[in-house]
Amino acid sequence: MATTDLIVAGFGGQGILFLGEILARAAVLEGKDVTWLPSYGPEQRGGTATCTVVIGDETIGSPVVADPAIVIVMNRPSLDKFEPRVRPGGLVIINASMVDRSVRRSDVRVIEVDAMPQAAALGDARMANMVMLGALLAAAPVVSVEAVGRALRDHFPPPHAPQAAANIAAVARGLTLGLRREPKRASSIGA
Amino acid sequence: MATTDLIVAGFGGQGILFLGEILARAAVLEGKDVTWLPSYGPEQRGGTATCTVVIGDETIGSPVVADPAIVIVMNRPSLDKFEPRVRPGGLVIINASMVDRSVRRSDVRVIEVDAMPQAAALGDARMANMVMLGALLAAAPVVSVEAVGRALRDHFPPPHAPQAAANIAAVARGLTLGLRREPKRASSIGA
Amino acid sequence: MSRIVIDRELCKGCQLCAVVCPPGVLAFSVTLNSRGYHPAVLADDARCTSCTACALVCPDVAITVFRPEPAGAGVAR
Amino acid sequence: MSRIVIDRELCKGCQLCAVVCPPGVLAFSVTLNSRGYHPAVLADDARCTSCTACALVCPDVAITVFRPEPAGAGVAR
Amino acid sequence: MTRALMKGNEAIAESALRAGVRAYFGYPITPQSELPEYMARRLPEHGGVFLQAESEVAAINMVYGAGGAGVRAMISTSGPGFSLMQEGLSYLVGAEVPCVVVDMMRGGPGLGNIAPAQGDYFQATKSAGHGDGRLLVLAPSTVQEACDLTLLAFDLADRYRNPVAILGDGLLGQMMEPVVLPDPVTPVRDTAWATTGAGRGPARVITSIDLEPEALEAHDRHLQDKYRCAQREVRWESYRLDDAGIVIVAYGIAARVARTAVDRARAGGLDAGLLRPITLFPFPSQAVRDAAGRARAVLVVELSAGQMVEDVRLAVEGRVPVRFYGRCGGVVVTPPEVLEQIEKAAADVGAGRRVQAGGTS
Amino acid sequence: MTRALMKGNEAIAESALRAGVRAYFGYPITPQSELPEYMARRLPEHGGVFLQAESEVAAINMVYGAGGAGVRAMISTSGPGFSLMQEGLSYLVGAEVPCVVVDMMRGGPGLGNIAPAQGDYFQATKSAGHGDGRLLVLAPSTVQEACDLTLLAFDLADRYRNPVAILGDGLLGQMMEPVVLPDPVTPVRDTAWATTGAGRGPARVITSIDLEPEALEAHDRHLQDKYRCAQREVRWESYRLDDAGIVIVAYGIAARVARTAVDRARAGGLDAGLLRPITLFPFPSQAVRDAAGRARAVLVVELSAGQMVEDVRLAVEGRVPVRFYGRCGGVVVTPPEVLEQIEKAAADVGAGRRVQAGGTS
Amino acid sequence: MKQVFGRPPVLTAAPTHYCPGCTHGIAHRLVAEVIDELGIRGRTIGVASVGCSVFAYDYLDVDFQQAAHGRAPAVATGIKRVLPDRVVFTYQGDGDLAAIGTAEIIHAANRGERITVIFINNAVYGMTGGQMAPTTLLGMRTTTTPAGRDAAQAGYPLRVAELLAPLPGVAYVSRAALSSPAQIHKAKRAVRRAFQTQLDGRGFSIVELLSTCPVGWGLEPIEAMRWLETEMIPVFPLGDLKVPGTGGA
Amino acid sequence: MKQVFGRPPVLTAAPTHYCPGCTHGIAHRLVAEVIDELGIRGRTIGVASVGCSVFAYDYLDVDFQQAAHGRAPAVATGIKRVLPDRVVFTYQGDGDLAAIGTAEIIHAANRGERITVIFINNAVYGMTGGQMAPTTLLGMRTTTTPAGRDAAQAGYPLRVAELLAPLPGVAYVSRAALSSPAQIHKAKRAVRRAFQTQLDGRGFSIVELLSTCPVGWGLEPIEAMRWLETEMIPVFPLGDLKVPGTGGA
Ligand SMILES: Cc1ncc(C[n+]2csc(CCOP(=O)(O)OP(=O)(O)O)c2C)c(N)n1
Ligand SMILES: Cc1ncc(C[n+]2csc(CCOP(=O)(O)OP(=O)(O)O)c2C)c(N)n1
Ligand code: SF4
Ligand code: SF4
Ligand code: SF4
Ligand code: SF4
Ligand code: SF4
Ligand code: SF4
Ligand SMILES: [Mg+2]
Ligand SMILES: [Mg+2]
Repeated sequence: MATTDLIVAGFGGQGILFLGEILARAAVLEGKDVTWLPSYGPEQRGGTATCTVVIGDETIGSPVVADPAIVIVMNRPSLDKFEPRVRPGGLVIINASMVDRSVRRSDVRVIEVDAMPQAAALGDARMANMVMLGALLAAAPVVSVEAVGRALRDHFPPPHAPQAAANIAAVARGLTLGLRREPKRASSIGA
Repeated sequence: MATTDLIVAGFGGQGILFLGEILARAAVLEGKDVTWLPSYGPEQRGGTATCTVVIGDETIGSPVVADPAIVIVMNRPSLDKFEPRVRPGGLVIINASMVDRSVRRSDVRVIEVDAMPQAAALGDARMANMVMLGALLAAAPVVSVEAVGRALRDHFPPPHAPQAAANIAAVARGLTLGLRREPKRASSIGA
Repeated sequence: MSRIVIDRELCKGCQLCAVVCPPGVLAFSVTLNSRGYHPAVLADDARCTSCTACALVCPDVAITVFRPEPAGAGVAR
Repeated sequence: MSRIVIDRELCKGCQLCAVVCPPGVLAFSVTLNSRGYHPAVLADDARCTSCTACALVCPDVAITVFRPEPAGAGVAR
Repeated sequence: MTRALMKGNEAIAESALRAGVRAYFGYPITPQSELPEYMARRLPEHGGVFLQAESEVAAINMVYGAGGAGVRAMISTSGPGFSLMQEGLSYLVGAEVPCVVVDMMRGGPGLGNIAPAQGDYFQATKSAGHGDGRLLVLAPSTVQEACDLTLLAFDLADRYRNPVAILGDGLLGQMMEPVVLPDPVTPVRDTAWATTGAGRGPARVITSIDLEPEALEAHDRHLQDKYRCAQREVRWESYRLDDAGIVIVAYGIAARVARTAVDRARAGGLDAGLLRPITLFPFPSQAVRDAAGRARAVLVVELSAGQMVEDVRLAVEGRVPVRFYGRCGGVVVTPPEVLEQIEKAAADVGAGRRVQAGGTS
Repeated sequence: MTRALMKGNEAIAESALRAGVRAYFGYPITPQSELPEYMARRLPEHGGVFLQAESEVAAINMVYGAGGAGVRAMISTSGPGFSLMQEGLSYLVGAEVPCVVVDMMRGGPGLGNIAPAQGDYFQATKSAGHGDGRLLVLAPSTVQEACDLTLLAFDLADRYRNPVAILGDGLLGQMMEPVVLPDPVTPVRDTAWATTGAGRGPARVITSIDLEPEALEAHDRHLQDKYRCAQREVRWESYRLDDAGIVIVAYGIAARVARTAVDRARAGGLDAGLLRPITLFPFPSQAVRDAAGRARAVLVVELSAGQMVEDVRLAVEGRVPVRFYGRCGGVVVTPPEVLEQIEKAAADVGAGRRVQAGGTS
Repeated sequence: MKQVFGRPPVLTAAPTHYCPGCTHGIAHRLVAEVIDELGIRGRTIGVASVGCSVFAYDYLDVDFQQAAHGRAPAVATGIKRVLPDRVVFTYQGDGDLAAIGTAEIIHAANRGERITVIFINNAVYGMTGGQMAPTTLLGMRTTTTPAGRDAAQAGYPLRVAELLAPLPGVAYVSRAALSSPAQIHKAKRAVRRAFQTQLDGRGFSIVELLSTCPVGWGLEPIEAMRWLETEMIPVFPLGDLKVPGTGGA
Repeated sequence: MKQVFGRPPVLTAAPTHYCPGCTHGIAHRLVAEVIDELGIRGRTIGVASVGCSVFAYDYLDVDFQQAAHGRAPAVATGIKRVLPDRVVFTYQGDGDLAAIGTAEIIHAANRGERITVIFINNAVYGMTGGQMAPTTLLGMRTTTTPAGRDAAQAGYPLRVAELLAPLPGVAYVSRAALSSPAQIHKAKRAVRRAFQTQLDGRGFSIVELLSTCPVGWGLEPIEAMRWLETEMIPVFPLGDLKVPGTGGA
């Protein structure tokens, strides 16, 4: 299908919405249709944050996704919540730094990335979200790496160029990790 | 028909609503059904006051009357307004003290009562409304004179007995005048 | 021409003018105006001082007040 | 038993207690509690005076303060 | 049984007293001010609270407080004030606080005028403010019925823990009719939910917030279940309906005018009849459907530009033509006008079986 | 054409700026606060007025003042605030003051929650507060459409001298999508009626009171005539409707979910289609009737306990069964749920002609 | 003879609908005169409230908006904000301003809206038939305080001028009485100064005019005037409470 | 060892939903302690408002009603009038009390309702994301005053305690700050005195508690405390503004 839907989930403060937004901006740059939907409200404070992104070549119908093709989980509660919802054959990308169990289903592809030390190594553990984004691009090229780069540079215009560069480096690191790592289980392909 | 509908109309301050209320109370005393409907609102101040009373042996439908069987008009504007609305064969009772013309229609009965001097002679020109009520009872006994008397006595309980008496006297005067005076035109009977 | 002119139709017969008139020259018509009020009338023009007190309190702004021109004023114009 | 007890799960790591503690004996855990905060810990029980300042400012009422009984008090009871 | 001659507004007030109302809050507005004025005189004598609030907004929230504290509480108003109460009503519904709300409708929109109208039908019957809540809505057409429905309103409010509206109009409020006042009752009420100070028991909470969508949905479904249950409270009156080919549907004062028109139509040999909804929510849809099923046409008469007619159309579902006749802005329909509409309807759909002229059933 | 990625709330604000809005008044409430916040940053730059009022009641009356003074004025809110504006809206309608009102619906009743819902449909479409007035109501389902309808809303408000509501939900307000923003317009407006200081001319009056029932009735009829005229503004979108045996009717965000469900149903060989009302008042009754005429069943999907379904039933008039599926309290329907409802409908009324599986039209 | 007193041009020829002796008419005249004297007729916009003065626009020949009950200050804010060079005033009763409109008047004042408020304090709700207002005196009988206003049940007379004067946005606050030629003279000065305050861009200005409601009070007009002087003025002291240039923030 | 400080019984065990460092938690504790100390738990009814403290009923173990935004004083009036021997208090934020609820607080105060108001002034709308409140300081940036509050556009910080204190129905008004152990001690005394005023049947009582909203202010909790002390207290002076027995009608 020409539409990919994914959910990013984690703690507030882990950059969940930002991950989704960069993805969405990259999709816009590629001329795609996209919807970006935050969980908003009380959960924002301290609790869980989730973000749903749907990217498509044509007009997107539902921005609400019950059974995502892809989930990116940044912490354990998010894995517990979203693992059961992934579509069979879908993809689960796990921030292993904050998740102390592995996936139980066998009908989904799984990628685990120890994103926080990786990001910390690049200067800021909070860029773990970008590492995860890179890993996503490796496993499911929903947008091009170039578009993500442009989106980050647009978001951090020249005075903030170093931040753009740092984030891009984090994405690149994730990409490398993702490409290196064969999905752990893959009972079916496609997302 | 077992239902009589009438409209009383005049200036604010002429006791329009009170006339209607005594009539309604008399009807209640006689076990009849009755509706009493004031014009309310801005007209109250200085302007026109009207009151619609419907008396019936059975449940009354509309308390709103477009084509009354009887109208009691206390001033000229009220005659102008209500003369055309009286049902053919209906009754128009005119306070001649305040109305300087006579009725133009020929298909209604008309009684003219110079109520104000009559009431003044009884001690208070403001009792003209009761004189008119008496005249009504003479021409169309919608309730009994006794019931009207009781209604007035109920309304002015013992400490105010003199007022009750004065009002009853005014009703009696109107009754006498009404009985003496043959309706001026009567192309048909019944109200 | 009298010193004050009362608009008979605007007047509501509230009598406020009468109580504030220093010389007490205002009275009330026995007849009603078209709206059912007994309008105020100037009972004694001679004693009116054109003080405007009546006009100031009249809620219906029914009173116009005139004052004789100072002697010779007519010529100056 | 230490002079103050901090409820690790109630604490949100706001650090208000630490700044008001006169002897400055409060510190923060490097590990997170289940709600993702670094809770306060009593670093030096010996210097705590049981003054309750920390407890008074704690928005989460996470601190219980104890004071040694005056000598002999235990007997009196 | 002694009959008193009373104004609709006062009769409602007196009946509320007899129903055991303990608190009245309100803000003056024509054409219902006799109601609070009556309460101001009488309620304190009965040991109740009368308070003129600073606004309708404050008043409805005082009702929330008093109702939530477990007493029978009441408020009355007219159009503009009713609009201002919408948020409060939504809270009352959401928190399931019973109360009685009287709206004596007047001409609108905006400041409009103070003459009788029925233009608040939608607002009263379709939604209690925002969200999915509803009021139960009763529409008296005589002063006697205003008394009776006031008692019923308090009972329904308790039974469903939901605000109940009495939807009248300025005319009903201002007119006098003989009434047999109800005997005072000492209501037996379950107020185990009310916040009366916890004593030694667990604390109670009156609230309408639930951040968890699933939980709020469950609550909303619970409310809808109540409304479904309330279907059993449906009331209406039939008048000369059995053999009616032209069915008039009208409520409140319009229905009384229509009743007289029906008599006149019958006298003229036309087979008109009247169905008068007494509960507007729940609406007597089945009764309307049944009557329409036997008729050639339905004629809805309202003092509005056409509001209840939608509920009638929903009930009739196209089985027979539904005609509408309305006056608005405070103009009241009269019997001859309605008669004319009956005649027109008869002319359009065929006069049907000739009924025997004259005689009131 | 550059596409910007924007939140619905911000896109509406930016479009309003481009539509020439000169005054925004509002009071914070989730889930629409981005809209006033955007206005606070941008409107003054455009020489317009941003004012955070002391309440929604004050805000809507400021809109009355500014709108009545002849400028494009706007307000936004969510459920509880919308309830508080009902009296003001009735005045705006009565005095014929144009303005645009945004309601980003959330879970109710009462304080409810801040999750997306569609429970204010009745309140928005059936009556502008008390009396017989109406809002024109537009329901965008994408951020792009939110932009486009914002422009339209200002135009319709001017054309009909009536408040126009944009009825969205928290989800639409909070989500981002790419949008092509409209070019700024300099509206050509006839404001000869506005109170701008009379100059040497005769004084003008903005009012909604008329004590004379006949005169107020004439005014009400004038309003109703406008609403009849406004029928020409009816808008809806059809999606795979031509050969649809199961017609889903849904608006706003529910319609988008339904659209995906339709694709899935088609992929599964079911002949589902979608009719999405864009104007909720006037409602596209004829379009619904036509679509229903060709269908075996109609399925209404809403984020409420069932409100628009009444307008659908009024349109369908019993020709085919009208089914309802709603979630409420802030729970949002999902494509699989709607698909399940389509399947159930198909099972009940017969699967009909098998359509070719797959492919998006 | 020279005319020394007559109807100001801004006052229309229409007879008012007010009860005999009601001082709304006097207040109207003062406003009309000030608008004439300041030469601002063509750029003044009035805001009528809900109360007996709802039809103020029939009597004052300037542009007018009729506001919902209590909301005149919000409506005036809306107008003044988009037309800052116009003169905007509200004309409000005490039910309107001091009860349902409390939030609106306080916040318009606190924002220092450059509007002028003519506040008619007649201690009662006139239009709806004489119910208690926030300004009703203690012990005073009204249709909703049949035994007289009892502070324990219904609170105290609200002194609006005193409430608003301390707010920094407020530039001019004065209270006057429409009870005698001399007081009316002072009232006129206050009204003029209030409008002048607005013209000078100084901030919010309000004049509270103690007024009669003979019908609501159940008194003859002359008695009502006297009652105003003897009963109301002691509770609502007269004079300027704040003048521009003092006590701002 | 003897416990000298611990959670009062009226405070439930539930962890609050407040942001780290938010002083709502301190205010809750003070109220809980006072209810415990006065022994009125079983006959106290709280009224929660709309703001971050909407769930006060989860933390204070007494009967509670949750009121519509700004209407807590009206709700409390409704309760107190029908249950005069219960202790009724509201707990309101500054958006709730000083903006949308202005009319309700003024009239409850003016009527001398025998209720106690705990008023949390944190200079901002916390719950909705940091918009301007009537109490926002001049120059302070909020999401709706992105360039800082400008008096010419958005008016002045509203001093609620000063506004209410002169009203005769008001018996006790105090302002305290939740900014240090010493100030919190004083705040506790004020809260206790407010409840005592109600128990004594003296009239309306209110305590304005200057509070922090670290998240709305964009400051760390410690910085927020400091900002409260250095910036807010000068604008909102602390202390008793009125005590029972003074200045009544
Ligand atoms: C929302 C609303 N509530 C109530 C009313 C009814 N009402 C009309 S005028 C009025 C009070 C008028 O009193 P006041 O403001 O003192 O003016 P006055 O007539 O005394 O000059 C009221 C309550 C209304 N029109 N709208
Ligand atoms: C009628 C209405 N308008 C607006 C809102 C949205 N709202 C919720 S809380 C709030 C303000 C809260 O601020 P405050 O009272 O200062 O409390 P805080 O969160 O700062 O403690 C607002 C405007 C609402 N719920 N209801
Ligand atoms: S102008 Fe003065 S003296 Fe003349 S009538 Fe009037 S008040 Fe009396
Ligand atoms: S004051 Fe005016 S209205 Fe009153 S009586 Fe005198 S002239 Fe007439
Ligand atoms: S009790 Fe006093 S000394 Fe001990 S930790 Fe707390 S603040 Fe520090
Ligand atoms: S004040 Fe309380 S919540 Fe904050 S860090 Fe200290 S113990 Fe934890
Ligand atoms: S009711 Fe009172 S305020 Fe209204 S016009 Fe009559 S006297 Fe004047
Ligand atoms: S937003 Fe502000 S007031 Fe609300 S909980 Fe957080 S810090 Fe406290
Ligand atoms: Mg008044
Ligand atoms: Mg706050």
